[in-house]
Amino acid sequence: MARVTVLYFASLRDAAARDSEVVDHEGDLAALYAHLRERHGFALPIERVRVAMDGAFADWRDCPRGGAEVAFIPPVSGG
Amino acid sequence: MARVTVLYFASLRDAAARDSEVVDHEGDLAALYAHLRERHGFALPIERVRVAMDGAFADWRDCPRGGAEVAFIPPVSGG
Amino acid sequence: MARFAIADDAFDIAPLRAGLLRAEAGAYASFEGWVRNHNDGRAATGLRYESYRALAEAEGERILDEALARFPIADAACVHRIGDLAVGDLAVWVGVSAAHRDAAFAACRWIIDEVKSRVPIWKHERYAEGDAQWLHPSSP
Amino acid sequence: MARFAIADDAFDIAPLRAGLLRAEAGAYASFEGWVRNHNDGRAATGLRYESYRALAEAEGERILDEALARFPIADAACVHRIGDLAVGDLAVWVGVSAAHRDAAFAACRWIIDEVKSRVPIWKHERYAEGDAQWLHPSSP
Repeated sequence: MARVTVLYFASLRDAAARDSEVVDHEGDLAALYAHLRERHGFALPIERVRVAMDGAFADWRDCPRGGAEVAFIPPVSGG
Repeated sequence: MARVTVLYFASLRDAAARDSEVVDHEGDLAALYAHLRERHGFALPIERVRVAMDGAFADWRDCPRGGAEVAFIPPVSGG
Repeated sequence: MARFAIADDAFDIAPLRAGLLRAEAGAYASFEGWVRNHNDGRAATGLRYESYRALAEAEGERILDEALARFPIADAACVHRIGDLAVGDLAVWVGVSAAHRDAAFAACRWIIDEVKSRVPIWKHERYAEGDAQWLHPSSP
Repeated sequence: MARFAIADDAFDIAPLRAGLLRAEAGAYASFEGWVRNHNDGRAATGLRYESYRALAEAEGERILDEALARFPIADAACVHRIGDLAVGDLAVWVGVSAAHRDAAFAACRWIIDEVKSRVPIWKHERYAEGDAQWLHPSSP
């Protein structure tokens, strides 16, 4: 069980109604997204989302360590 | 016989040692260039030169009217 | 020095451009993205950009490093605005200097394409009808 | 109003760029040609541009008219310096505004290529060794 801070941006933040939250999680990042998607009703399937951990892009199969900062990155629209 | 003003630019002006001159000429613009090339020793063959008359690009087969302003345009190098 | 920056407020292009001048560079290409009054057929009144700033800065810097490795260019830079923008405001600027124009154009185009597809910045668009939405485009 | 101009002296880009801003234009691409310190492997110290001014202005204007007909752009402009220039000086500027970046980049590139190949302007280059020459490039 790892305690991680999850950051939300754009439509994910609107759906979660918060910028971030602390979550106790076991398993990989994909499982974490699935869990939080169900909790908050995120519209975006995991195929359209990228994940970052501690400020760098990460792999969905990575398992977060305790204290990690995880960010879900919905499709970007800068420029 | 038409009296025309001929304008020289860049290497053609250097070779002719003048900006312009007035020439009495019979025949088309190609013949005019051949004549003046021989007089001034222009290095550029006619294939590498364009010709303009009265401020617009012209055809080498055009025959200048009296009072026309003819310009020989060596390969350009702006930009 | 960082070549990529996130700007919270309107920024001046002139000093950024001047920073790319090189005696050996004969070509400079730049791109600017401006807030338009329409998108996907809808009248837009303005927008808000937000970023995951730490990752956006790191990813932007990586894009410029990659551009310098891929193209024969002298230098390159990019600044992206975040916050509230009105129609006509400058949203993003890219500048590239190079010995020749082929590389300047190619790198400038590549950089803006990569920034748009990789840097974690999101656009929240407001419409004339009063509604607003986050844009999460599908990959091309 | 003329979109193409010949400039006898250094000119400001800012007002030219501002003149291309449009509420419906989301993209702006620009190109600048700067005097380099080398050309064809030789150290250059500066140059002089001369033009056949009446024809250069007419031909430059024609190029911009053609660009507006060929590409889905909002507006375009170009200014070319003549006279004596030093290394680092701005020789030519092209700016294009458009709804989308594809057209802005394509038109900007097309305009500078056409200006370089069609507008009667000639470069007289001075070299570090003290000599100088007119450049009359062969067609590509």
